[in-house]
Amino acid sequence: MIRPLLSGDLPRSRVLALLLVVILICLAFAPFLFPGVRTVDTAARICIFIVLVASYDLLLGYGGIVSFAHTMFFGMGAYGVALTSTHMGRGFDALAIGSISGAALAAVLALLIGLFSLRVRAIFFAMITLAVASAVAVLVSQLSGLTGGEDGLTFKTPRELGPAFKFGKETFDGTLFGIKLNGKLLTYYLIFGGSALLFLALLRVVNSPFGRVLQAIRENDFRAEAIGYRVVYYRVTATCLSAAIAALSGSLYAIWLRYVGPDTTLSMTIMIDILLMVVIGGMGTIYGAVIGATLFVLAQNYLQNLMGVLSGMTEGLPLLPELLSPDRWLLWLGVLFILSVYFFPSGVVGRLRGQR
Amino acid sequence: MTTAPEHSPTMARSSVADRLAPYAPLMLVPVLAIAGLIAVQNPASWLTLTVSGLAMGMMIFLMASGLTLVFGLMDVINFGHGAFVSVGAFIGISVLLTLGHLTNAPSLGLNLLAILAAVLAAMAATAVMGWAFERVIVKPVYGNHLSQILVTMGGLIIAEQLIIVLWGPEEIYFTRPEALKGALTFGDAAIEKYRLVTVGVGLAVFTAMRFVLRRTKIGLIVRAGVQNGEMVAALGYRLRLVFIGVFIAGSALAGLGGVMWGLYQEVITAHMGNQAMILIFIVVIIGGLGSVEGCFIGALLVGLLQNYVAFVEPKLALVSNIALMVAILMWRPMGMIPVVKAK
Amino acid sequence: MTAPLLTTDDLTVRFGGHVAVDAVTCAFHAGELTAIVGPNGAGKTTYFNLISGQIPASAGRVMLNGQDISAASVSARTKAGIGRAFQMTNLFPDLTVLENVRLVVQAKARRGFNLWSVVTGHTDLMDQAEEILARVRLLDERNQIVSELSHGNQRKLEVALLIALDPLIYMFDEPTAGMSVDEAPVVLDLIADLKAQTDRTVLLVEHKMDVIRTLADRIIVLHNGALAADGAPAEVMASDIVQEAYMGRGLEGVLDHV
Amino acid sequence: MSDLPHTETIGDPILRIEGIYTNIAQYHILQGVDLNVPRGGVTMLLGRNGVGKTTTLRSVIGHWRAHRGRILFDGDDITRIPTANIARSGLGFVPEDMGIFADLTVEENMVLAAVSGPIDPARLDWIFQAFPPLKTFWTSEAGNLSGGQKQMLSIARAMIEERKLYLIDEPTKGLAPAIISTMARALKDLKDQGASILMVEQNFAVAKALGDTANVMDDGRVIWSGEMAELAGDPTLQEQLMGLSMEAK
Amino acid sequence: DIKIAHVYGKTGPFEAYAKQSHDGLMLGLEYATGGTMEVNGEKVVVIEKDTQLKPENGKALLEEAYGDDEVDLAIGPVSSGVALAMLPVAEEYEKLLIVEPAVADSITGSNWNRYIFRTSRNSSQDAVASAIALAGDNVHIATLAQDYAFGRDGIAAFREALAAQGHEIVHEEFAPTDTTDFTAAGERIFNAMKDLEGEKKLFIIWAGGGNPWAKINAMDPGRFGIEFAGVGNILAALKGFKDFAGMEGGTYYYYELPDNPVNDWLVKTHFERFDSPPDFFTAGGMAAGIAAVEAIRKAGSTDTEALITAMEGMEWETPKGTMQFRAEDHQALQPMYHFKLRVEDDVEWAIPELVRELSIDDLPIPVRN
Ligand SMILES: Nc1ncnc2c1ncn2[C@@H]1O[C@H](COP(=O)(O)OP(=O)(O)OP(=O)(O)O)[C@@H](O)[C@H]1O
Ligand SMILES: Nc1ncnc2c1ncn2[C@@H]1O[C@H](COP(=O)(O)OP(=O)(O)OP(=O)(O)O)[C@@H](O)[C@H]1O
Ligand SMILES: [Mg+2]
Ligand SMILES: [Mg+2]
Repeated sequence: MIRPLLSGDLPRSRVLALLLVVILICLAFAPFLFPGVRTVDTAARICIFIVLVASYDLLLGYGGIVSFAHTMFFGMGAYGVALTSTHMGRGFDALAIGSISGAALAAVLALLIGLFSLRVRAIFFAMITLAVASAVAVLVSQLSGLTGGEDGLTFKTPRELGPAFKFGKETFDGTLFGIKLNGKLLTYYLIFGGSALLFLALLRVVNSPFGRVLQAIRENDFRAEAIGYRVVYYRVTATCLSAAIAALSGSLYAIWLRYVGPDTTLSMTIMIDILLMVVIGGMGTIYGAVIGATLFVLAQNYLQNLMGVLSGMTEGLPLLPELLSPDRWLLWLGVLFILSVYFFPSGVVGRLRGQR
Repeated sequence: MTTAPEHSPTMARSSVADRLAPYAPLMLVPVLAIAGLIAVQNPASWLTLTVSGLAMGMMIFLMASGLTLVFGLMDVINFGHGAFVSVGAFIGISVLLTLGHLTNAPSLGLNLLAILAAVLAAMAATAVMGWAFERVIVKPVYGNHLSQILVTMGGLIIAEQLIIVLWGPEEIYFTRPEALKGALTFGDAAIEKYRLVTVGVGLAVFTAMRFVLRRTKIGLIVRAGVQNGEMVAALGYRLRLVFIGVFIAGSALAGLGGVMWGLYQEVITAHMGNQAMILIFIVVIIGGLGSVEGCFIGALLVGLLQNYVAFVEPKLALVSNIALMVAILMWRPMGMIPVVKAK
Repeated sequence: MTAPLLTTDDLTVRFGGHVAVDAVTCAFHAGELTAIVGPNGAGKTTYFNLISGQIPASAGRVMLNGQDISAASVSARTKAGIGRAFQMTNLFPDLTVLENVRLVVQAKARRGFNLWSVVTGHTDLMDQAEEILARVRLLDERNQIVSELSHGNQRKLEVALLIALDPLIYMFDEPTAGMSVDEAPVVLDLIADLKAQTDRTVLLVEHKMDVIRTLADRIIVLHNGALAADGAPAEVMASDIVQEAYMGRGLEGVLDHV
Repeated sequence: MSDLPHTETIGDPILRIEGIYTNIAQYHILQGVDLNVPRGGVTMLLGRNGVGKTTTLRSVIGHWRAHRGRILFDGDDITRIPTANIARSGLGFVPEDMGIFADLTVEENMVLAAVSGPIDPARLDWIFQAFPPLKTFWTSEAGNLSGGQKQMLSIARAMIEERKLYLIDEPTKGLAPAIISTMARALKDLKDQGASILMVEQNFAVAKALGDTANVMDDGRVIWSGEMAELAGDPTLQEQLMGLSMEAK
Repeated sequence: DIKIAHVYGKTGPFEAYAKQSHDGLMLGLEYATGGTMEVNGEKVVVIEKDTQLKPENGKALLEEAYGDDEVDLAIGPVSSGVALAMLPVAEEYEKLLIVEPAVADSITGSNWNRYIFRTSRNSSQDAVASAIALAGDNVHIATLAQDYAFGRDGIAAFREALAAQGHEIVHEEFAPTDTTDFTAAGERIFNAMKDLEGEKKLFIIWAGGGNPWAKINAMDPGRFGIEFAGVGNILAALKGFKDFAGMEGGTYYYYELPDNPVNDWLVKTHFERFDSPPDFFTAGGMAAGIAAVEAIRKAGSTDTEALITAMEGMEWETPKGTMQFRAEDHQALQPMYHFKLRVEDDVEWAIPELVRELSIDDLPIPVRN
């Protein structure tokens, strides 16, 4: 039963399997295991970023294509939902239309960029995507009338997804294991379910003949062409696919935040974060996305608290508290990046699967 | 001693176009300048824009020159480059601020002396930092672009944070040495004094780099080493040493660029270097990876175009660099003067 | 005589001023093995590149079964039936030996664009791949990573990929270079078998005289990019051009034994 | 046939490999290779595909490291010193994959090969005579050379400066007969200059013609060594050592 | 206990502002509670939360503050983008958010909801103050600002304020936010102004790096008789203005400008504790702190509705003198200062000298919600 679900691509490492199961359980029952707005918010973000990173890994890890436009597609999905929700008014139809049109647009744009630049060298594509992405970012900040510019858009999702909406009153008087059954809970499971589906879909794609061809192209596109695979078509398809999925994850993000803005969805920093998550988790394995995203998001959200504790303990010592003060959390994030390469040169998954 | 059979591959004369091709990029600068004159019309403004554009180009070149070596030749994607620029700026400016008596004196000589001191200090510091960076951060990830991005990002963040720890989070504002304030004016045209300095420095660095790379085997060793390090070693070269050396040089250049940039901005922040990175990458790419000449021309083009566009149609200034890059890559996907075949 | 399977008309390519292949007009018939000889740099590999489309021709046409394929992409030509093995071993280094072959079989079966089925489900492809590995005696190495193979074995895999592709036009570029005396025959026998298939034609670039003597039905000589001789092995080998430009007449030395 | 003059092997061998074991990743590739290269001689290293010939050469130059045993070059132990130093102590290396710097021009490749200073024009002419195409394509990208031309370049790079010992891995693969003989000449010239050569060769005729002494390997060991002539003269020995007799094909 | 959450961008580019803001807040609470840190006999506890300048974090953290930590009201953040993302949360949880020091007009404008109060100035207030400070007959004013919502709104407000006094802008220049080379902008402005008669002023609104003043000044605008004008700036920035003696404009705060006991205490205490003068955001933070305490006192409880009624129209003392929450949009109306820069060698920065204080009544700040 599990095998087909995972498209026959098993973790191939006991530790990895264990990690994945733990993460799965934590995410699946987050609202009950760690009640609290912040924790659930973190869990939701992890779900979304897993998909986003996985979709990028399809491009980078499997296709060997470096793109800097992934946040752009992410943003298209997010803004899609935001715009429909603001203009069509709150409602599931708005969400659906927003997501779908966002994904469609992303795919089309990816198609154009791909056909235009994927024939040429890899770095050319990378640069073009960089160009388009920053152009779009500029556009978004310019069209502030439509997009809210730098300030972004705040919008309302259907009432059923808001904290105000309570349910299950009669059956178990509105609470389950002491957790209020409200719209926020529903939203979380919408996010979780959506992410899970998208993730499994990606897992299937990379284990399909298509996925293997992508790998081959990454290894040696010249020879791939010579044995009869039209490299451009495969690359373009991969690009569109990952763009569409990125857009969908963007939609989920927007639904969760009920807010979109350039810094949240389009910024170069997020692009870099995605890269880092891919590398930390391990390229060329969709499971890497799970590990990478989880670690990274957790670090971003809780490293500071951890350091707060540490600096508290090192009170009095010279310099240390200064360096450990929560305001210096970035410093240690940097250190983590470097250590992660030292200890996991081929990503956590690569390491666990016993490659160099 | 016997010789091989005669060997005479058929040679046709190559077309004129083929033989002119190498010089095309050089022509772009004057061409752009003339196009600028046509667009700007008012000659005084044109002169101002052109000179300052060239100077801006020089500053960009100074910051990018280090990256052509590290990214272009050594094929190391160094997101940390910006950190060297920032550190250079902070060290340099701090030195400058301590040399108040030299900088406040309205004597060009003394001011330049002060700047020289600042530059040397900055370059020394960034050189050392570069050495450490190479040993600790870059060494394990040669040949692996993504890990490079990861670790150099880490390095960048750490460096920026340390700057904040040492100098505090505030932006540091200051004013340039006395003799370098203001501008020389010809009629309505004004040419800032400081920009003239940057032109001088830029040209000096450019010629120096060209000389070293042409006269020594270093450039060759590095390029060969990137393709096949084993073979380079088997020929008898200590590749490690060369790489460290080049990386240090690149870092020191970034430091130099940092000081010049800081002096231009008259305000320095820990993030200033990183904010310039996209521009720097663009210049290195359109120049053609690893080509000092290309990087130089590319920088000048960027500097000029920015000014012309911003003058003629400010809205377009937002995307002028990007557009330039796309245009050039469409013309020459390898960049203007490719030295290394980017993978 | 039957219509040729493959013809090249005035096929030419210039690199800058250098004419690497110079108006080569030649026809190749089914069931025939043509050896292509010539000094290093004569243009043999480039000629192959022009036929299989890796390099666009500066002039001339390539016709397959009477259709002009000069404009077609590499992959299109491959699908049309032009297959080649490379002189510089050119494989998927980080994949296993089996996966390398499987990819070719999959391409042949046109299943590449199948996004939704799990690869391991396509057992028939696996079986074909293994069968081919058995033929080139690489079955034991099937799970090794290609970059870990010895040079000779990589050469064998190179050949295996072409066999797996099973094209109309087989183009071998020095298939036995670097193969030891006990391995070479395996490959040579495979090539000999191909001759038997009457609807295929084989182009073979080789520098080893003995190989050519035993296999070739016909020899064409390229010299400085141009077609210098074409005919039955015996007479071509005897011709002056071959003796001087290729064997290097007047050089006493090791050749007579090669 | 070996009418080529045999230089007597004088004194102690220039290269002495004493029971080296080399692992690559988890595989045990070399399992006790013993091998001597006499001074001023051409020593052949023969054997089936995948028996460890290349690995042996790579262990000498230091690309792989032997974890047991010693390698003595001209008297000193080079088992653990850095590749660059090994090379500078007088080794020329022609790798199996030719190790061409594809992005560099032929000229740049040669310039790099001349480690100890500018190229000696006389020696360059001598090389051009053996490998004329190098002259023709002096300024073009090495990556664009033909297979054989690459091979020539690779050999030429090793020969551009005098070395005590040349390690050459399958130099004749892809070379046209005419070039093979000029190369053979060039190698003999080297020999006459007093250099020694350790050469892996699959082309038995070439081996026979050039080799003074021969070593045959089989899975990770040298299983036979002696005079080349002896091996060449004895089909049954070839049969048992290398699976197939030359004369058969 | 009374729990107050301070949600702001502690880390990231605005770290410096953030620190000021927090110090100010704590000083404000201390001052307003007479050092007891108690209101109505209840202890005041401040919980810090770092948005890292990310809007999504701002949202999540505010939710956490209201939902998990159950704070009574929240204060912050530094950046407008973050603030705008946070506004709806307040409405959702029906709890107060006192915005400080984010400046975007729309916070108390189009995106406002009744749970939002703002103690910091909005960008119109800057603009209007400057307009009043600069306007005059036979004064020609050109503007330079960043080409995005913030810049354009600022200039728009400035334009209106000028128009209100029957003057207009002779040339409006907008440059990309990340501009580093201002030669082109400078040239365009010079060309537009050089042939005009009378006083010529260049009014610059610029947030963040780039430092256009220095760069255009290097082009020697003096030759066309063009002088600089602009909104005030923080101390760090004023260090860069030592070449700008005589520059005029309207500013939000400089520790020597206001004259009232609160400010005296602030300056004194700040020198004691941090031996440096207080700055923009210290003053702002303090104003917010005092406002919170006063409101709770006045309402007698921390019940949101009670607080709102208490605060609407509330007047309270701050380092900038008396402020007043305007009932319509909960924007704190406050005095601004018309300054002129003076340079002294022994002072690291250029000193804004008081020309005149612009009282609340002098400043017609439009209501935009
Ligand atoms: N892409 C290219 N650019 C420039 N010159 C090229 C290119 N490809 C091949 N050449 C030149 O064309 C000539 C023919 O090369 P080719 O590889 O066809 O020779 P070949 O007959 O295969 O020789 P060999 O037997 O050594 O493989 C060579 O001189 C080579 O330098
Ligand atoms: N990088 C590697 N990783 C793992 N195994 C390797 C690697 N390189 C070679 N081997 C293995 O080591 C053995 C010896 O390889 P080597 O290249 O030395 O053989 P060889 O004698 O040179 O063969 P050939 O005549 O084909 O070149 C082979 O079985 C090969 O599979
Ligand atoms: Mg060839
Ligand atoms: Mg070998």
